[in-house]
Amino acid sequence: MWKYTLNRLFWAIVTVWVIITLTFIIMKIIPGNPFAKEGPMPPAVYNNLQRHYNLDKPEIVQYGNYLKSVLQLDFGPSMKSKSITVNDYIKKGFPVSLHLGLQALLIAVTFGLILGVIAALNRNRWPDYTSMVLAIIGLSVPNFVLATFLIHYVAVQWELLPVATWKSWAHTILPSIALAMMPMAFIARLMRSSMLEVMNQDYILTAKAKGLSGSVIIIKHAIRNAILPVVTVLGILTANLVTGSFIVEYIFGIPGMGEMFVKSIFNRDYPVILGSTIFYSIILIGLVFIVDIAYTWIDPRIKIARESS
Amino acid sequence: MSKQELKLTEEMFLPAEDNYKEAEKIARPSVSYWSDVWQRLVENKLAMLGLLVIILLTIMAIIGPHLNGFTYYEQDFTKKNVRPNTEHWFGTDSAGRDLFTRSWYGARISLFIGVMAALIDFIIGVAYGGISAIKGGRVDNAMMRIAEILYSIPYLLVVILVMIVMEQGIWPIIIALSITGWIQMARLVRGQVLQLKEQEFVQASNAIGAKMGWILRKHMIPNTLGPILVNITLTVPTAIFAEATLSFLGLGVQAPQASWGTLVSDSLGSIHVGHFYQLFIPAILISLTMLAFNVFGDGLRDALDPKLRE
Amino acid sequence: MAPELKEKHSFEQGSSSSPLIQVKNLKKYFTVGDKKLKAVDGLSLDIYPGETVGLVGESGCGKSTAGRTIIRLYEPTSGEVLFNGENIYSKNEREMSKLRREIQMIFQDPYASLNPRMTVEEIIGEPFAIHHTLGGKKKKERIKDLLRLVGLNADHISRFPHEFSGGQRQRIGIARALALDPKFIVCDEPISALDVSIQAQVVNLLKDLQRKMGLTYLFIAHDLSMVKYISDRILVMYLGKMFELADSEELYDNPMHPYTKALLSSVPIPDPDLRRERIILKGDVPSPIDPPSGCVFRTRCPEAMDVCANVLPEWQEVKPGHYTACHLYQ
Amino acid sequence: GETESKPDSSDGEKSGEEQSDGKKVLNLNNNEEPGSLHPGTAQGTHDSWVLEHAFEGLTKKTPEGEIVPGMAKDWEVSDDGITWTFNLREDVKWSNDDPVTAHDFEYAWKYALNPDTAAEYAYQLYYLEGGEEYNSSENKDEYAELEEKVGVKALDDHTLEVKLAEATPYFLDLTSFYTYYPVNKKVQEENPEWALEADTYVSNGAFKLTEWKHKESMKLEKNENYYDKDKINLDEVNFVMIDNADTAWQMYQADELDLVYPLPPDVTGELSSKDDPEFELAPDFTVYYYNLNNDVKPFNNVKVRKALSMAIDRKAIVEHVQQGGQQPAYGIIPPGIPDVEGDFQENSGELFKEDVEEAKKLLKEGLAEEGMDEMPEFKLTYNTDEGHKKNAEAVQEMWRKNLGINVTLENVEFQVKLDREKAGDYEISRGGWQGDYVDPMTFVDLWVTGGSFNDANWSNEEYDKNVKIAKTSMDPKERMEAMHKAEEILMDEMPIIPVYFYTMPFTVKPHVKGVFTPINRYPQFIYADIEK
Amino acid sequence: MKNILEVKDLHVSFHTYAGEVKAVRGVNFSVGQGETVAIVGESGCGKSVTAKSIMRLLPSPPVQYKQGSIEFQGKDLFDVTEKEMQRMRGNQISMIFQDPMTSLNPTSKIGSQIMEAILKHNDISKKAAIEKAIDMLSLVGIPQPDKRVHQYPHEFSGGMRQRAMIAMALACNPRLLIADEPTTALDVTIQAQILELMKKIQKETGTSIILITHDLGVVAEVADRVVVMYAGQVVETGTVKELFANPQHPYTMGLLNSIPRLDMDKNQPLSPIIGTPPDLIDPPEGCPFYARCQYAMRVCKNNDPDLEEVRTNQYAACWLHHPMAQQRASV
Ligand SMILES: Nc1ncnc2c1ncn2[C@@H]1O[C@H](COP(=O)(O)OP(=O)(O)OP(=O)(O)O)[C@@H](O)[C@H]1O
Ligand SMILES: Nc1ncnc2c1ncn2[C@@H]1O[C@H](COP(=O)(O)OP(=O)(O)OP(=O)(O)O)[C@@H](O)[C@H]1O
Ligand SMILES: [Mg+2]
Ligand SMILES: [Mg+2]
Repeated sequence: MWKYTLNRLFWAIVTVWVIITLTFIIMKIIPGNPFAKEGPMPPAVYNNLQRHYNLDKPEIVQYGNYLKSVLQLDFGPSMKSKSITVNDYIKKGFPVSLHLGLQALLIAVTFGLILGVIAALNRNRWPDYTSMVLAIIGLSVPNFVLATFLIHYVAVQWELLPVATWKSWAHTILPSIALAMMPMAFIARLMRSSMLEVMNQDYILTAKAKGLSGSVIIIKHAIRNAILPVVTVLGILTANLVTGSFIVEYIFGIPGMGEMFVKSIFNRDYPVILGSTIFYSIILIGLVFIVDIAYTWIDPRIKIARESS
Repeated sequence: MSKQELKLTEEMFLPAEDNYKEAEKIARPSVSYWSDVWQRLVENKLAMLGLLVIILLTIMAIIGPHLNGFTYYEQDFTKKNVRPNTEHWFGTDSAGRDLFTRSWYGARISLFIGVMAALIDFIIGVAYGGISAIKGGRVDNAMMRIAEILYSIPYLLVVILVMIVMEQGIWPIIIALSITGWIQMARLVRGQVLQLKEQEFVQASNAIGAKMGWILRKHMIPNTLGPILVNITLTVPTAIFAEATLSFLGLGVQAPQASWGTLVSDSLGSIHVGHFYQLFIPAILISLTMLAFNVFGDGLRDALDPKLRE
Repeated sequence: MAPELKEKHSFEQGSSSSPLIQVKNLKKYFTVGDKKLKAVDGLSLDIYPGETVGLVGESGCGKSTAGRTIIRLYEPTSGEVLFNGENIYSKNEREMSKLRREIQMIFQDPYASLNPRMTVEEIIGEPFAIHHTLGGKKKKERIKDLLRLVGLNADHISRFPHEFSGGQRQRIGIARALALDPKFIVCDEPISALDVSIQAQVVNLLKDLQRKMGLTYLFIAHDLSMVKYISDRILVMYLGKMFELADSEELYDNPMHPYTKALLSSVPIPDPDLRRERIILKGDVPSPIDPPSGCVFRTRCPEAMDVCANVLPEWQEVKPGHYTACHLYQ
Repeated sequence: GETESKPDSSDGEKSGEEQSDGKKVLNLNNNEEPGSLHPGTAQGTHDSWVLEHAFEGLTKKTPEGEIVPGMAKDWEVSDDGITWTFNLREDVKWSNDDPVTAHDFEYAWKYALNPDTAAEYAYQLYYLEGGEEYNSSENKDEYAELEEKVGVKALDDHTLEVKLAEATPYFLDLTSFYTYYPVNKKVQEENPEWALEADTYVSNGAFKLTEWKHKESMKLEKNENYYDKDKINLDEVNFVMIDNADTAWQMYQADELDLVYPLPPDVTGELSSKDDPEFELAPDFTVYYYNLNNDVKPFNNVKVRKALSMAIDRKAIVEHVQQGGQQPAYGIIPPGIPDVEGDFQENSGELFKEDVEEAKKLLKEGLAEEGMDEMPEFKLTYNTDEGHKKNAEAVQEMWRKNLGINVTLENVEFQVKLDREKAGDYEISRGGWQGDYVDPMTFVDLWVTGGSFNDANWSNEEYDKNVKIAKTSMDPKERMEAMHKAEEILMDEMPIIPVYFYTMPFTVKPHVKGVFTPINRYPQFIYADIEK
Repeated sequence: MKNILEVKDLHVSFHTYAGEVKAVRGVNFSVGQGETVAIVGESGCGKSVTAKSIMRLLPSPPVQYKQGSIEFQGKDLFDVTEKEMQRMRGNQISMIFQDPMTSLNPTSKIGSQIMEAILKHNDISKKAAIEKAIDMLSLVGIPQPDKRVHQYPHEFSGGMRQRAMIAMALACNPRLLIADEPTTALDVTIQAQILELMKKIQKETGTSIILITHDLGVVAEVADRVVVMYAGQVVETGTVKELFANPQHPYTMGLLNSIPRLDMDKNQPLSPIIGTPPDLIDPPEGCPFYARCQYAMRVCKNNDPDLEEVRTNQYAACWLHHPMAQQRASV
């Protein structure tokens, strides 16, 4: 186990390093810089800015400096906003995105599983069609459209919930729903097919032969096994959800990581781009690792050692 | 009981002569795998409906822009924001352009983007996943790591890079969509090939002395085609969808061309001023396409599933 | 009994005929995690032209691995296999491809061993296509001949494998193996997936073909009565190791190794009047990843002694033509 | 500071209402997190909207646009227009009770000019003597020396002497601009990061910053230390930071905001056509134009340039595309700048005419002069934005219909557009400029030879000469004449195609009174009130 | 001997897209108290479907019970509600399946899988149930049962899993145990262990057993009576001794002849049954074995023979036993 963890850790570091390097290179290739704006900029001002943020140094030196500061867990200042550093950004944005993401995840998993199970148990009958059509609709409405509808109807027309911002729990409901829709549909479909597969397994027959009732079989035997494929996708899904969705955060005016990440790209705010990329990949790698561990816990057959070979 | 009533004659108890003729009889009509799949697919009403919608959408994409005499770019400020009527079947947009023509012109672009992205995913994914699985060992490990890393690089950054490096048009969007899209296909193909590699019929081919290329062509590809097809049917709408998201970020197709994505994201605001149809029509077209491809893909998956064949 | 057969056999084993296949200390290890799995650990065997050697043992003891390594579907960890005196492992790709016509394999699972997307014609025709030996009409005729040879209706040439029953499929597999007129065929449990009534069809066919075409078989099975019926000599394996080798009659009449004895007594005999004294082995086959020290069988052996835990028993000829590896005979 | 990110349990306050404790609260949207709330490093509207209410400079502007004393109670200027002496009020205090002194001004301006500060708006202080030299220095050793030479000096606590590099007729206007705001020297020296969080924030204006949840919201409260506090009616101003105009509009509709700017384009059209009572159109100080790359054939040809300009139906764009009461531009200087007499733009009148037939003729001639028989296909580059896109589409159609020209549109990211323009890698690109100060110079200045924003790469000696005259002369008449002349030359040569002058369409709830809109600022709420 | 189970004229069909698969077509047999009845027959002849019908484990749709009855202790199981059936499953009637590798839930501990049945059918505490589970494991000969209850199936070997399955099936002392090919997936040495165990358990508990297999050796080893099935029908039944000594149906004879005997001459070919069983979507009108039967007569082609007593306690469905055929044979 220790050896396995260390091995994973090693590869994680290598992966993150490669990601930093590639991101750095791409960032430098694409045109633009954080100080470009429409309007006159005297050369002196431009030079001062370049010097201030060490952008006048050769790129390799910048890269080296950056790696050094990353090792000290300091992602540097934001070049666009002087009031905040990248670490602040993450410290500020991540909890918000995390909250939103987890809430969405909760909705997605709960309803996704329920829909999937209902569909599988009523295969090719109307509850199946209904839940699957529901799920596909969830998949097929672009979430900026969904978010727009939610705001227009639920918040403005019916006045049930606030429109936007991140002030109270009531403010979190609509964005959570908008964010949850897609993963919910995805989980529902995954769950349906894996439920169908599990229900055909011999051990379900064994459980029936023991005289267990249908509901006990479904809960104790079927769902637990059927959930495995869902767990495997949960790593990436969670990573994507908790690191923030640009569209939902942008539309609902939520101060999360997703919006900051996308904006930093458009603004060429180099330290923010790099910082959030690193943060994202660490979260992703970490969660995938956690999911792998969880997997062995839910499915005792999987031996971690096997994966490492 | 009926047997008692049976008239039994002595002659009936003579040995039968030709009884062995039927010993090896195969009762069922010969069906190839694909016609078998097709049969089961036809049985699936929902999937067939999906297929029908796909065909209709495709036909409309081809003829739709020519049906009512408008062009997708001509503006007429005297007729802006006109609700659907007999002249403008889907109404007009804020520049007085005919939305019916624009919608089906958009269908052309969106479907083209979807299909091309799926195709690229397919080609790269199959090659990458196939090589990774066949080579195995270190090569496999390294290739999978690379895919993983690609997955973590900020997508938008890469998209911007592609759009800058390439001549403008639809292609940079298609390429941008394919940058990470193929990874899933590669994973799928890899998994399938890894499984097939151990199959006895592949070993049998080996035992006959077949070369790598032969095994790939004759055994691997035909046997992974099913899941690949399913994946393709799901990639098409995903790409259309992803293009819509890029449009929302302003990275979609060039105006005045329209894709469904740009039609939707341009008309998001129309909901505030009562021009609902401007948003609803393209949104419904996107959803319908997603729905159609998804139910068709699901149906195909079911039809291909060997467990469901008795 | 069949004395003349025995004589013929010993004659064949005599110096006048040289072995078709010589397996010399063959080893095949797999890497599982960071451990070695010794699937085949020191197999040595001569197979003479025209004979059938049976290979029996419990599931996972390395029978298939042995069979596949002998025909170089797997690269060996060490050891040699000589075919007509030539080491097949030293052959390059081209030479190997040529050699493939001479050695063939029939697989265990009649379902998994036929590509479901190919017609019977394509399946049986595959060897011709690969080696470019026949084409066009000739090829089709030959395929039909082969179908008839294995007792299938030649009209079924354009059907798909899933339309056939298990026995029929197995015969398709046999037809494929026969297509290139091989000399040596490894039969990897060709009948264990079949019904009893069908098994006999296939076994008869195999015997028939052997007689007609002078084939040599390595016949892998775990059904001991069938192995005895079809084989001239039988090799018993356990956890990758050879335990006993003898003429089939001899092995049944005078099993030496306690494992062979137990194995024989475990076979249920379809005769309710026959009540035998059974040797029921304790426990299960140990994991091949870490097998017991010394003799790998000692953990289940009813006659285990102290030495068994420490010393690997040697392979030796206890009687003429009867070999075993057991401390009881050392 | 407040970095708490969990939403608190209290519900979002409904806007505009006088709350139970009788507080008057205004809810606004700042669109984005301010980049900096330090007067020295601030730049752009997201920063300035807050600053303008939290700080006050030497002068300030009345709702009518007049420049009146602010921190300075009066001032004198030498005859040559070079030396200005400001006398500060004696009763003014910072929000932390420190007195506001002339030293604070001197310190603030020099701080912004310090190359190490890397202030983007440092050039706003280049009017000071030695300002540009100091800011341009790359040698730390000479900083002290150069700083000493900068033309600003606190003669005592209440007297500030300013020396300009050359006479600047609109200098007084600049003293109300935020780069010229003071900074509390003591606070800054004790804590250079004072401007990063609300609880260390010190200002001298009508309001003080009391809460700043980064990227989320800000709160301004009435500053009890403000000398003119009796005129201030609001108790509290809340800012959210909603970037999406659609969302902001929805919040306005749900009464979560009291004033929204900018509005979604669709909404602007709808409200203005309905004459909605909450809809207001404030003047803006911005011109929308297209750059023609004068280095690329056939845009090097005047006739071609003019033809393109004349074939655009500006009225249609304003009325049907933008729908926000913009004014078609037949010159480059927007209305709202006083001329010697009357309004500068009105006095200029229309400097060219739209005429399709004439355009066709000119195009033909121009192409012939360049040895071409038809207009090659070219690209119009604009940055991602719905409004720009709609304009581009309309212009593309007009050129196609009127001149039979094939234009392709190229939508690129903002950064990419800027990069291309700087590199001269474009044919036609969209541009826009909002004046920094209320004088034609802020526009005319742009197209001098080698100007840093002269992306058209156009050069005209006559033009340069006139600009030079206008810059240095202290005679208003001479100045204005020169600038009229310059504008005429510019429109005669047409290196850029003006399209329209912006307006600032916004909505404000009826219960909000007293918001006013200076020509180049966001709606000002300093004297606003809530009446129910 | 009292019959605990009587299956009368059972018909079961599957509805598939290809048509109706008539898997079981009029099966009759009975099981006495404490008796072991073996059902043998080729793959696909309807053994498992019959067994699962008794347990009512077949999903409907696609399954349709056409006609017939299954009387268990005098009660027709087709009249019983699903709830009652649940009470009987695992309690009165138990079943073990062919593949011990897939028949246990991989994510649940062995102990809890055994306890489930106990807790469901007995009103006892969890602790008592664990005790009972441990007892059952030691009864089926699993060493260190108190440790093993806390392990997962993948930590068991194949033989041990099948033992655990047996323990599970026997946990509530069922009156009838249906074992569907319990040893087919196992090695011979392990098979011997399991068969020995089943014999021992029957001796100790007196349960009736239906043993489904296609291995005649296993039948001879453990069964009292044999039911031979072919193409969804019973073609012959009788006691093991009689049936093996005097098979009365050509199919039974064929089965017995196709196995090599240890004393057989190697040069003498085996006598297989030629051909393959008929497709049950379109079963032949007459005797289903007609096409493969070496004694086939003209009558067989179109007329399906009834199962009739041909010797004492031995029944066969074959026209050869018709007086007219006997007559001809004697001629
Ligand atoms: N490709 C492989 N990788 C790792 N281990 C393998 C591989 N193939 C076989 N083994 C292992 O080698 C051992 C011998 O396997 P093999 O298939 O030769 O046994 P067998 O005697 O043919 O068994 P069976 O009767 O079940 O076919 C087993 O423990 C098996 O798990
Ligand atoms: N779920 C199903 N759907 C359709 N047909 C089925 C299904 N299950 C069984 N059958 C058919 O019913 C017939 C009898 O099947 P059954 O499983 O009883 O055979 P069996 O005698 O147990 O064979 P085996 O020895 O292979 O287990 C077969 O022809 C089979 O194809
Ligand atoms: Mg094997
Ligand atoms: Mg069965």
